[in-house]
Amino acid sequence: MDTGLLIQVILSGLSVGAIYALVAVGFGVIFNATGAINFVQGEYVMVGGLSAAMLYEAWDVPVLVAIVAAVALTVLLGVLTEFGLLGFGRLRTPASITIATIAIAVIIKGAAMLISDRDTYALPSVLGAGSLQVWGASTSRQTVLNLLLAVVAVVALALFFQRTKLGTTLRAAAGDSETLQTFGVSYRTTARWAFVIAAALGAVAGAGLAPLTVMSFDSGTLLGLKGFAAAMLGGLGNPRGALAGGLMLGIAEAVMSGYGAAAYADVVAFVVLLAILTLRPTGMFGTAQAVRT
Amino acid sequence: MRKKISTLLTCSVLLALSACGLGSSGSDTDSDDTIKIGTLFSVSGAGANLGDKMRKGAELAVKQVNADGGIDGKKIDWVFYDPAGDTSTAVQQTNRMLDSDGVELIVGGGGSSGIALAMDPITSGRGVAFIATEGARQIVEPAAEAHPLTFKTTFNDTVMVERLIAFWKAHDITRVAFMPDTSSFGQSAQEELERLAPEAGIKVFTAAFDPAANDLTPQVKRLAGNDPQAYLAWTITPAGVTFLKNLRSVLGDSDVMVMHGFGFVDDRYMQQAGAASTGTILVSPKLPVWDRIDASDPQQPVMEDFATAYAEEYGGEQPNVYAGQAYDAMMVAVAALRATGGDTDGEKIADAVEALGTHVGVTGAFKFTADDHSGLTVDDVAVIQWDGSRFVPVE
Amino acid sequence: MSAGLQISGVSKAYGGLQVLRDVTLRAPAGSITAVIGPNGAGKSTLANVISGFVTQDAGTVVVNGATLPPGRAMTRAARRLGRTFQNLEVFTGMTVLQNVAMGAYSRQRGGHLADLVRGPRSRRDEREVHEAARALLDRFGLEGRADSLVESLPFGEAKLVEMVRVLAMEPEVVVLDEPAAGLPPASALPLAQTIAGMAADGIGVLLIEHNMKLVMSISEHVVVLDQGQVLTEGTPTQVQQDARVIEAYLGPGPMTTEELTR
Amino acid sequence: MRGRRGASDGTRRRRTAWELWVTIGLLVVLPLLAATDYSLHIWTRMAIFLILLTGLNLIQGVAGMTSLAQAGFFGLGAYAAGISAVRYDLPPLVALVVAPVVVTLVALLVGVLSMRLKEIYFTMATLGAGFVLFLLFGRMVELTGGPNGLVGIPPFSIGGLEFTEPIMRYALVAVLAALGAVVAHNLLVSRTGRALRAYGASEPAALAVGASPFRLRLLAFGLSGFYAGVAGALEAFDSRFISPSTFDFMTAVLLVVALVVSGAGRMVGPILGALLLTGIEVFAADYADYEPLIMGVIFLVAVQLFPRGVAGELAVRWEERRERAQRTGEAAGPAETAETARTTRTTGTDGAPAMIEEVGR
Repeated sequence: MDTGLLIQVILSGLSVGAIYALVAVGFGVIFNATGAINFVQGEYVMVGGLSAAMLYEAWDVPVLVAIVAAVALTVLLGVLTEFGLLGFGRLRTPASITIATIAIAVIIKGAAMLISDRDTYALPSVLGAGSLQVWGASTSRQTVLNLLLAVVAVVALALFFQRTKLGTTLRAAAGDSETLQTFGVSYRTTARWAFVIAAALGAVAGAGLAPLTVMSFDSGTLLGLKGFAAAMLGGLGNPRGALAGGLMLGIAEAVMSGYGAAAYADVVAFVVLLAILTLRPTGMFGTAQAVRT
Repeated sequence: MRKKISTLLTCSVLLALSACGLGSSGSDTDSDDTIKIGTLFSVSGAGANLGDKMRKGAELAVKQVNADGGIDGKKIDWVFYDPAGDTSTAVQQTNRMLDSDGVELIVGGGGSSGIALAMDPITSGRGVAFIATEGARQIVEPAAEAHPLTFKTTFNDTVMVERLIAFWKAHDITRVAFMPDTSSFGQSAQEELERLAPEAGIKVFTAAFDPAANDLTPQVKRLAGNDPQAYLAWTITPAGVTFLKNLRSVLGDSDVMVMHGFGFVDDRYMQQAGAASTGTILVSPKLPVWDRIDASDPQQPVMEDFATAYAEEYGGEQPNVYAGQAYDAMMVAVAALRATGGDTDGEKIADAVEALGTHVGVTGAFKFTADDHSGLTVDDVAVIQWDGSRFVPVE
Repeated sequence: MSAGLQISGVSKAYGGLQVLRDVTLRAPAGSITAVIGPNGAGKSTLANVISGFVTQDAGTVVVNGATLPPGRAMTRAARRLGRTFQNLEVFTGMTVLQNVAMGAYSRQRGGHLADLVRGPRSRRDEREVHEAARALLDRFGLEGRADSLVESLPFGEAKLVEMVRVLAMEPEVVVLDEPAAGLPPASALPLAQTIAGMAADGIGVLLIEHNMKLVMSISEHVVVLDQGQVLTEGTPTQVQQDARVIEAYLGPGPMTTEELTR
Repeated sequence: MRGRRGASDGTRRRRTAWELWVTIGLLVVLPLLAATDYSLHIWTRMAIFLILLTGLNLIQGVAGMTSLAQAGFFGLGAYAAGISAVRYDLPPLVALVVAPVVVTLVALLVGVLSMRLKEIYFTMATLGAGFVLFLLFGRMVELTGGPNGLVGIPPFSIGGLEFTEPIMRYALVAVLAALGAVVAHNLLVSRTGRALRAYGASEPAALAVGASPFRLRLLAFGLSGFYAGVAGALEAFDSRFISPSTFDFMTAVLLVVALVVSGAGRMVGPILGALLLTGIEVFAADYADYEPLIMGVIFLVAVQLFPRGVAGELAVRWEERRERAQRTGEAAGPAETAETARTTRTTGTDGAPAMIEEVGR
């Protein structure tokens, strides 16, 4: 067996998986707060990566500044998303919110297409372009940073959910406005915070993804869906599960690319989604009740 | 209140629908002073970038022709729709152009082979000429028997692959790693390459990839196990940038040949891959290196005029191959229309196209015949290289 | 084996919490048996075990001699066991008539695919069910409401619809989970009449109820649950005088009329 | 006595029947309004959407479970019919039968695997199934023609009669769409439809009366697949070319959103949804660059304005007015009624059979 290929497959899986994990965590945060699936999550990644790259490439903004600005912009978009969904007080069920998120995702994507004039934009890594050699395989330095970001995000969120008042409320809420009222917190407030966190996570994922490839208005949608599959794999709403799910999905795809029928690599995510829902719908680390009684 | 809104909405939808059907029963088909040409390119959706370039190419041609006084005094009335990469939308829009908008001739097949293939039966069924700008050879083959009214101004993958094989032979390359994307663009090339390469004694190792993939190192590493002398990617998507970066990362400094198909001939892509793109070899029309080829080439002035006019029209932007193909398609249509004296009858146009002799366009010298509705040959393909700042011809 | 409901040795624990402990009781056909007890005594869990919404850890539920499969709620209708719910459970978005017709669901034998073509059999079946439902509505004075959406009804009437739906099942045993909950005092009398009417029709009624006045006025037999166990049982008079019952409900001290009637 | 009963018994059913007649009426009248080749093409497309949405309405509107697999099933039907005709030379009529059978079987399989999931999880399982199908259309090149699409599908024909004229193509689709609407209507007014609705309203009560949610929902999902299969086969024979792009995630989403906006659970929802989809398609074509933006804004506004759908909102107003008229002078005031509504578990409170509102509960 070719160990070089094996290591390469694992590295590739971790590289892509770190991004999936960040997206998956974002899905979980919104799910916990509203009970809905936020289809805008993938577009946050796109906006984060694309706007950072556009700032850098078209306006010569320094990389780090561009990333910070991109995160800020995406967070603003997160707040706007929350307003677009709940600001009119008419959408009350997770299903209707979920459907409205799709409409917002389409709007954001359509606007990004016009603003970027359909062009692709690249962002260099803050760590430079070099690659790391590991036992006959190689990966970019950005991969290490992305893994680090994913782990830090998950740990920080786990602490946030357990240690802070807002975090406990967010976790306990799980979309139940009655519970929230007993906490003396409004549904809107928790939802807004959830969208701020989710958008920030998405933007970070985008800024981490951009140096690995190039960004366009179309970079987010499929990534969002795969990130969702990762979230389901780990257990929707569980940050540690999202990390594990993301990395495992990344590795599963890489294994398919490296050893199986490479053309079918992108089917893996959705087969995994179907399989996990069938076999263990709460995900591997999930606690939510997914099956009817 | 809300009831009123909903009633209003329902009524307006109904009205709008019946109006679009009623108001345009082929009414403005035959206006004497214009010729209606219809075009579909996907300027939104996954291939939007490409579609936009094609639209610009076609638009430039229309503007130039109309500025020059049109075709025998008739201006081109250009109808454009965006099928967003979806064939069934494209079918609906094609019907709309032909039945409702009074379009007499169609140029441009949506920017993807699937769409052009879907449009062809409709245009053929109405006896309308169709000049496609998409790659798959099934769009026009077999020409005489099945597609008498349909042409395309793109290279057949066969032509490209033949040129590649000749190039590899000249450089003693017998083992090639091939990475097509899973789109129709990649798949068509894969079929051709896997058909023609073995006959030429070249061994091809294939690993496909999803156009939305963000990391191709497993495929590269896997193919590296076969010790190929050249790596060839076939895609039009940004994943090609990832391919270049990953290849450089996995292979280090080894001096294998890194190649891309004509879909990736784009300055921006090359620049965005950074150092990883330097030295990349591509098969392409001559357009990207128009200023580096022999001035005696009849194509040279045509390309120069086009590149200059395009940059002027679109704020300094350099035209890519796709813009060139769309421009050529429109110009072939115009040349044929001039030959028929503005008659848009499908068969007359088809005859005129076949009788054009050599039409020197920006992406090649087209020689359409009754049996060849692609018109381009291996002679029109150039092998070019990205030298780190621009494309240059490879000797 | 006698007709009616027989529960033997039913136990249920959630985690470490023993909610029901070896509960045995009978609700014979044609009479009203009440289950009372303070909050948390396990009354609702008992109703859920009987109707199959909760799977017991041990013990059996027997209707007319047939043991019911534990934890399978949808098998109960075929055994002619019906129930109502503490929180009103009606089919919103459907008319009162349709709500009641749903009660006859398990008595309709036509195949689902036959419904797609609405053959003569399917139509006849539907007509019979609707006629029966209509007759029931007439009987309970709801005929004017037949085509109203159920959620547009006043609460008391909606509760009655739920009860009529259960009757449309042609049940032999009925479990009523807090039927008086949320009703204004004025509705207590018609409710009592309705429940008494069920028993008079030969149905075995198990009445789980907080309202002491209601329980004491119509029950023939009262079972007192406390902390998951049967504390005592007997006629309403016996139970009312039992010191343990008074203690379980109120702690030491005399029971006031006010407490009893709530 | 008898007469009064008959009259009021019919009210509800007649109201649903009225919605059915609107659907069939529009199918007949629309081509008369505008019978150019192009408008017939548009109406044909509308009728195909109608079949898709009628099927989707059974699982999403009536059973209250949002399915994102409808586009994938649509594609499976189209490919099953196309492949039968192109690769196996089966007569189109046979292909038209094969397609829905294949799709129904696949839908039943997916349903068996996912039917016990809670709504939102079920929706995501259907998303997975739809996406896997979509990707397979593009990857199984030998069979499907891959991303380039499947060429050479013959026109529909019975015996020697070829359906090539636009009016005949429309007639074929319209007749099947009308038939589909009738079957859906039958289901809705029968005990099966009643039980499916009941599940959306109160799961415990439905269980208590003995309705099997698993079997009923599986039936609804299988039927939605059957409708998608018919629609797919018709699409294949109408376009005579199919490629994966038609059956992508966006199509799945559009179908769901169109149904929600127009009125999930109502008989008249699918036809409104189909008109909306074709209307937007025709309207947006004139604004190439802004099409996605326009689409998104329209849907967001529509979802916010009509969370119960246009038909749902209309029905609510209608019921309220009727109730008010009926209730005048009666003892029970509206306040108490509202109280009832709050106590019941619906979130849609004021009277719509707003299945979609209940989905997440």
